[in-house]
Amino acid sequence: MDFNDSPEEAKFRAEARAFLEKNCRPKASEQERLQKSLSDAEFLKAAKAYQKKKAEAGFAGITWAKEQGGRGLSPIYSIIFSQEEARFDAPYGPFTIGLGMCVPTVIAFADDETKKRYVGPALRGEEIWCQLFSEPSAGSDVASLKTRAVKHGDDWIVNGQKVWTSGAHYSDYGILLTRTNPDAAKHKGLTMFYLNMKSPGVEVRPIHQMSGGSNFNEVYFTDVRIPDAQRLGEVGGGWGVALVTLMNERLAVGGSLGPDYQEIVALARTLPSPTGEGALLQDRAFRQKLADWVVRAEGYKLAKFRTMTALSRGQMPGPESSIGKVINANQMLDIGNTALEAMDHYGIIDDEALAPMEAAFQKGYMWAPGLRIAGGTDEILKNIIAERVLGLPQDVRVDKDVAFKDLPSGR
Amino acid sequence: MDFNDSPEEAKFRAEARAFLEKNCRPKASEQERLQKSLSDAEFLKAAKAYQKKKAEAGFAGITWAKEQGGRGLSPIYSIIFSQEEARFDAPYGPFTIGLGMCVPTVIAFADDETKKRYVGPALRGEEIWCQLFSEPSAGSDVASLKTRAVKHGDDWIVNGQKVWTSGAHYSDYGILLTRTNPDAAKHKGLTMFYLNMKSPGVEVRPIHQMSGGSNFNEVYFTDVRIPDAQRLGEVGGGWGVALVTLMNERLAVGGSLGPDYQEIVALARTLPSPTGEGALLQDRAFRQKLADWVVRAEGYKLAKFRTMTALSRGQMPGPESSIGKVINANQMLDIGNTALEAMDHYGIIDDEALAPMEAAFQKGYMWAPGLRIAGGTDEILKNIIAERVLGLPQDVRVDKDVAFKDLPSGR
Amino acid sequence: MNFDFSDEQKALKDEARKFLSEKCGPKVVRAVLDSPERGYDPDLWRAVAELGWLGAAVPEEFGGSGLGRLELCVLAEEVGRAVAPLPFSSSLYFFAEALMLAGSEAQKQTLLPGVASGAVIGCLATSEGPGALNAKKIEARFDGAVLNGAKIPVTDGGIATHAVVLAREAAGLSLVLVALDQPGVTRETLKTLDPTRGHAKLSFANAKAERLGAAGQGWELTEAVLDRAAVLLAFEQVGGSQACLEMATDFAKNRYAFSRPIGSFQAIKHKLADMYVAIEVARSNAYYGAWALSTEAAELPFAAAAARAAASDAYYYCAKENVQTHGGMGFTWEVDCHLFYRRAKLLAVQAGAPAVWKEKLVQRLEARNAA
Amino acid sequence: MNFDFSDEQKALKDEARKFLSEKCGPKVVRAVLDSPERGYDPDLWRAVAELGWLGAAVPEEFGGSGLGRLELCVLAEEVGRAVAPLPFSSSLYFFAEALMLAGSEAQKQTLLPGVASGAVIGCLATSEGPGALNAKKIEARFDGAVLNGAKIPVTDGGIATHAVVLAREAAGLSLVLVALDQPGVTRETLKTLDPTRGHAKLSFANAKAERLGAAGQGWELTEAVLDRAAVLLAFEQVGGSQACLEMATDFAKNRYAFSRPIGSFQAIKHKLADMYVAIEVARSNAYYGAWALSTEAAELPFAAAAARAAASDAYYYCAKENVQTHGGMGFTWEVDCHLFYRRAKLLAVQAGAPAVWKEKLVQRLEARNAA
Repeated sequence: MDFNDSPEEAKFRAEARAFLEKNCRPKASEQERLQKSLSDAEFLKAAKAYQKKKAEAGFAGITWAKEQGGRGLSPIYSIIFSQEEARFDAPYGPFTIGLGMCVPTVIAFADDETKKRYVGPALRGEEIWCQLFSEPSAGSDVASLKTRAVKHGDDWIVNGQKVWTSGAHYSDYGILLTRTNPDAAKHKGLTMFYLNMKSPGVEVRPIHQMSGGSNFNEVYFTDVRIPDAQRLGEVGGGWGVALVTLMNERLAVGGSLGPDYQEIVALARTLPSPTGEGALLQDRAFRQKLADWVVRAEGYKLAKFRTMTALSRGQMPGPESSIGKVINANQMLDIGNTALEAMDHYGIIDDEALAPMEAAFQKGYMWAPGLRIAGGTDEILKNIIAERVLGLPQDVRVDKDVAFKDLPSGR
Repeated sequence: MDFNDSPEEAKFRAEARAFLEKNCRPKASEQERLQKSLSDAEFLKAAKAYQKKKAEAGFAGITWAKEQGGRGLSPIYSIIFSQEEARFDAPYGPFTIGLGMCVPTVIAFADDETKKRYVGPALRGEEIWCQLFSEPSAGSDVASLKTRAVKHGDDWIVNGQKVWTSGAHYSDYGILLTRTNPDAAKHKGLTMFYLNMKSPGVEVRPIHQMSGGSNFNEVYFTDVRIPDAQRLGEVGGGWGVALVTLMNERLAVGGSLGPDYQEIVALARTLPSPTGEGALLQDRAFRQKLADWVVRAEGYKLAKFRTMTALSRGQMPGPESSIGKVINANQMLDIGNTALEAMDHYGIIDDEALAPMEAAFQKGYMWAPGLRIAGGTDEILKNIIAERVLGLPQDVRVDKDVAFKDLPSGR
Repeated sequence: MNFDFSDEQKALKDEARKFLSEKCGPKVVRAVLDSPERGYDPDLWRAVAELGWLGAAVPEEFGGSGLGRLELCVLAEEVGRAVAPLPFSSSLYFFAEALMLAGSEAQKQTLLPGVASGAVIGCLATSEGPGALNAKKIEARFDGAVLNGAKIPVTDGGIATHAVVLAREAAGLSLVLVALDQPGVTRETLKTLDPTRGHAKLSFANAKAERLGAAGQGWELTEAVLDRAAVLLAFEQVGGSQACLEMATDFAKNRYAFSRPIGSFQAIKHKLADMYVAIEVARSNAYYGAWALSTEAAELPFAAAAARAAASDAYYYCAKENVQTHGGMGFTWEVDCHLFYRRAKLLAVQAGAPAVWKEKLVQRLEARNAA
Repeated sequence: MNFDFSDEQKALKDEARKFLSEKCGPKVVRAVLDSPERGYDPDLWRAVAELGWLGAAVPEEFGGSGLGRLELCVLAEEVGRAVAPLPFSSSLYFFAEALMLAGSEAQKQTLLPGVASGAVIGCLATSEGPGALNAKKIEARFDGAVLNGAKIPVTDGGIATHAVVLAREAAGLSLVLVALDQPGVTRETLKTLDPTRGHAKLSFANAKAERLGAAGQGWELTEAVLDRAAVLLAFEQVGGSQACLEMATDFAKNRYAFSRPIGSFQAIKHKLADMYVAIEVARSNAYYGAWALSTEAAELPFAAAAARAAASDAYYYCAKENVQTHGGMGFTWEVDCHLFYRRAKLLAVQAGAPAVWKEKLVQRLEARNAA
């Protein structure tokens, strides 16, 4: 056992690091604030320029086939690049969904001409893609979506609403899952398209989150025309297409996105204990909780190393990294909540200038509930572990072999 | 607000206490060990004598109608008697199920002649009753029971097996739920009987629990003849009869039956803390857990006071005491486990002479898992709270309107 | 056994709920949420004053209705359920209780009638920085006439007319009474997790002040006030928890996934059942606190700590799982889940965080066992 | 990245599983459970000795196969999965590790070949009463030649041929080596929660003994031995946890309630998913411990504490919820759930309870952060 790269991996990592040092600023909270201070337009411009360099240097589409402009390498190499990229202040955000989920779906289902037209520009960051699946009444149960597409000559007319679309406001194209046959069973009446987000009738509105910010959008479709040529997969075959897209999502999520145990250790050195005797870090009750956080955070990090090992050995990775999101979202909430309560009355202050560590824990407290929901709720993820990993039987399904229009849909 | 009895209640409590002081030994662990040391036969003899005195003094069937030999008082009075009885070393155990569940069912469904024959002797402790519902493949889902009763002339011939029957080995009579029509839907093919436990073909075997002891029995039925006159309710109406019996069960369970927070406080004074600094009781991590135990134990005790208040006011009590079993079983397990771990390696010793507090925590550790299951698992009790208290919809039922014999039954 | 509120008290509770559901719906709460500088809703404040709520626990001789603490408890539960944008707790549980506990006849005569009428809005100012309140670390100074120092955060400090301040003087810690509309006092509004309740930093530069209670008794008095407030806060927390459970239950019955109400899935059922259990534990402990508070029983310190610990944990659990039950919608600004999620945290940390009260509970258990 | 066992090590694991499923089924375990005085299964012990398991981590020069610690880890996982009634941990993780860590050339030459052949069964004797091990409280005394005092409990103390004992002498605490078949040693069998592993109280009256390692180094050596044992015990605990999950999953697929497999109910699904998460966290931390142990890495103390804390919690959770998943049947003597439930507690408390290891983990985190 060791944590070393193979010679090839080490060589690749060195190349990646060289590229990043040349093209990115080092990560630093000061830099990040500067970054934040960029206008959306400026940030997007910088991001596109960065993505272009990545493509030129062969660090975009690392696992994609060469004929798609990729590098045809095993997934371990894109993980290595991401590890290195994470150590820099690299603006890769706007492309993760498009290149991670949407374009691979286009590659899998579109004809060569379409691929020639779209894959290159996406890879070079010239065009950004978003994913249009979820709806207000179709969250955990995406297949119950209602956005209607009706055939009209060689076009389809789309009406409906999507939600939780990241980057819709700056995306050029999107892949869109629609219902084309309400008389068919739920999963059988769906069809997938791609469309130009600037098409007439497409309206993007930001979602105001409970945490204050707006990282997602609602997208409204009013008589939007989509040529049948922009269909991905068969009419009524949309669910199969969507599964290909969603398969990639599960890999994407799971990283810890807020303060973790090292941050609260730093805080606990500066806060008094609840008894007033010594620092919080010396409080035995805190220390026992801390130990549990350490064990889970390290456990998840190490589980990812096990996954990487399988990939590095050219083997099929186990399901161990599926534990990530269930652990991280709840741990971030627990740590944020514990930190707030340790600050006592002062913990209610949500001001970067006044609250310890730039109010990172207050932000975590307000953001973590979203993490428990985004990309599959805790409950859905546990169902997935139980059914796909442990092989337990599905829950009773009442929506099989019933025409969608006849299914109860509630509120 | 106060915790006082009404004048009538106070008078009754005084009478009860006077009776108990005259007829029972005070509770004391020494006495209890003495009690334990009685042979089953001696204990049963003492218990029957005690029950006879209770009946003569009017403290048996306190809530039962006068014509049944009861006293026709509100439930608050039987709670008051139980409170007082709990302060003594009173051998009421063998009668709780019979008088609490079985005989009330007989009273509700049998003809006057039958009642005249059985109610009095049961009330006076001359005859003991047990309840025969659960089966190896019918636990949480009692209605899926398989014990078969086939009509034969004026008799029914019963074959099958029951489990988890308390007191079957010393019971004189039992109420027995059987399947009389496998072609009917699950809940519609059941019929209830009462029978003499000494009938030919009835065999009682003790169940060996994982905790070592045997508090329950298996009961086997081989061609047992039961006259149709001993049927309770209609043929096929057994489920309705059983619900009347089970309604009473929910009230019975819920009391804490093992070491609670005061016991572990006593232990924690004598044990060192995990750091070796001072006593466990001074360990902040322990103290925070202790606070949670105190809050839950007091909360449940006080919830029962709220229930008593409603009864005392002649009102319908709320569902608040339904929280009892979910809280108590898990708390007993958590306290037992915490105590064992605090003893460190020594905690594995399960010897009354060597382990602290006569190994009460070791016993709790082995017994609590049973409490989480007996009288409704945690999962079933939470379903009941969700459906009956909060009014959430039932889970999907696949066993409605299907002939029982056609239902899948698995292992 | 008479361990419940009386029919009259329950009737008062029903009236309060009816009134608040009409006059203090989400629109009213969000009006303050969206313009935090307001700090509270003055019209609603006047209205509850007219209903006599503010004087419920104030003796008639001081302009109150003299109803009593149990009545204040049932009102507190409804105020909590409505997430009311009012300085109700600051003015009544903290300020008025401190006055009634330690105030001189003159101080009570001067201020309690105003509290009851709503003209006086009081608050308690103890915290000076991050971490549990610590007698050793209080730096605000009182010289017998004027107060110097700063308190942060002070809930409702931006709108209060008066504050009871924990400060140090020669004799040790004392409580002092300060009128806030004077040159020696500056207020900075604070950005907090619960903008539906105003918060400020109060700075005192030779601010005129007078002692409340005996010199050097400030810490003991603060503890006694916090015990009383803890019981009343617990009722607000139980009310908020109950509202979360009802909101989640209603949603679970009507929201469908996989063509079934999500409330028919055990994961949601058991989540809501766990909320119910937590609430009943908290409610029962709160009732015990109410009994102890209303009878001035020796059990008050123990009962208050138990009520507070149970209610803080219950509200946090119910608020976060209410968001979770609502899924993506629950994470949006438009859905009301976050109003409770924000208030739950304010109520958990003001007057001492759960860990502090759990430690107090164990100390008081030890004292009780020793007695 | 090469953070997993090699194909050879995985093959050894498969062989071990196959062997134990044949030779160490429930019947074998229950044979010891039902007659605890036996303490272990001698035939099985001889068999695993012949397979070379006992010498896996013993250098060839001392009669071992010299395979290494990683091989011992995979064997430990299978021994744990099988709830094997063997003094495997006592003789290898504690006794042999102590010898290899602190033993003189002569001591190793004398005893390690016997350990590898199974002729020597060693154990570690530290505890003298209830509560976490405490250097200040050790009363067993060693005068350079003979040992006096008592140790309780000693896992496998009834069947061991030798013990490493923590005792006090002039220079402070030392580890001493004692042959147990001598007049100065008396053994009393103890009734414990896990009768599938023998336990005894060992009393020493002028028992002949010799020092293991330097005088006064006993506490430091014990800590070092416990760190090594912690990693190996973690693998036993992971194996036991995994067996509980598989047992519960199999039951949940085949047991019906309400005419559905109980595994189709979310309450059971999520319970089993939680077991899976706990196990993967424990397994990943155990692997890290294995790496640190096999490479003598400086991270060993941190990794051992993390592995131990994760594995103890995971096994307890999996063992108790396996009983719960089985319902009433799970509470019967005949069903095997309680074999794991009992073993889980033994493995959690021997060599230090979870709270002790969590405190160690935080101390070692602080040390790592300071470095």
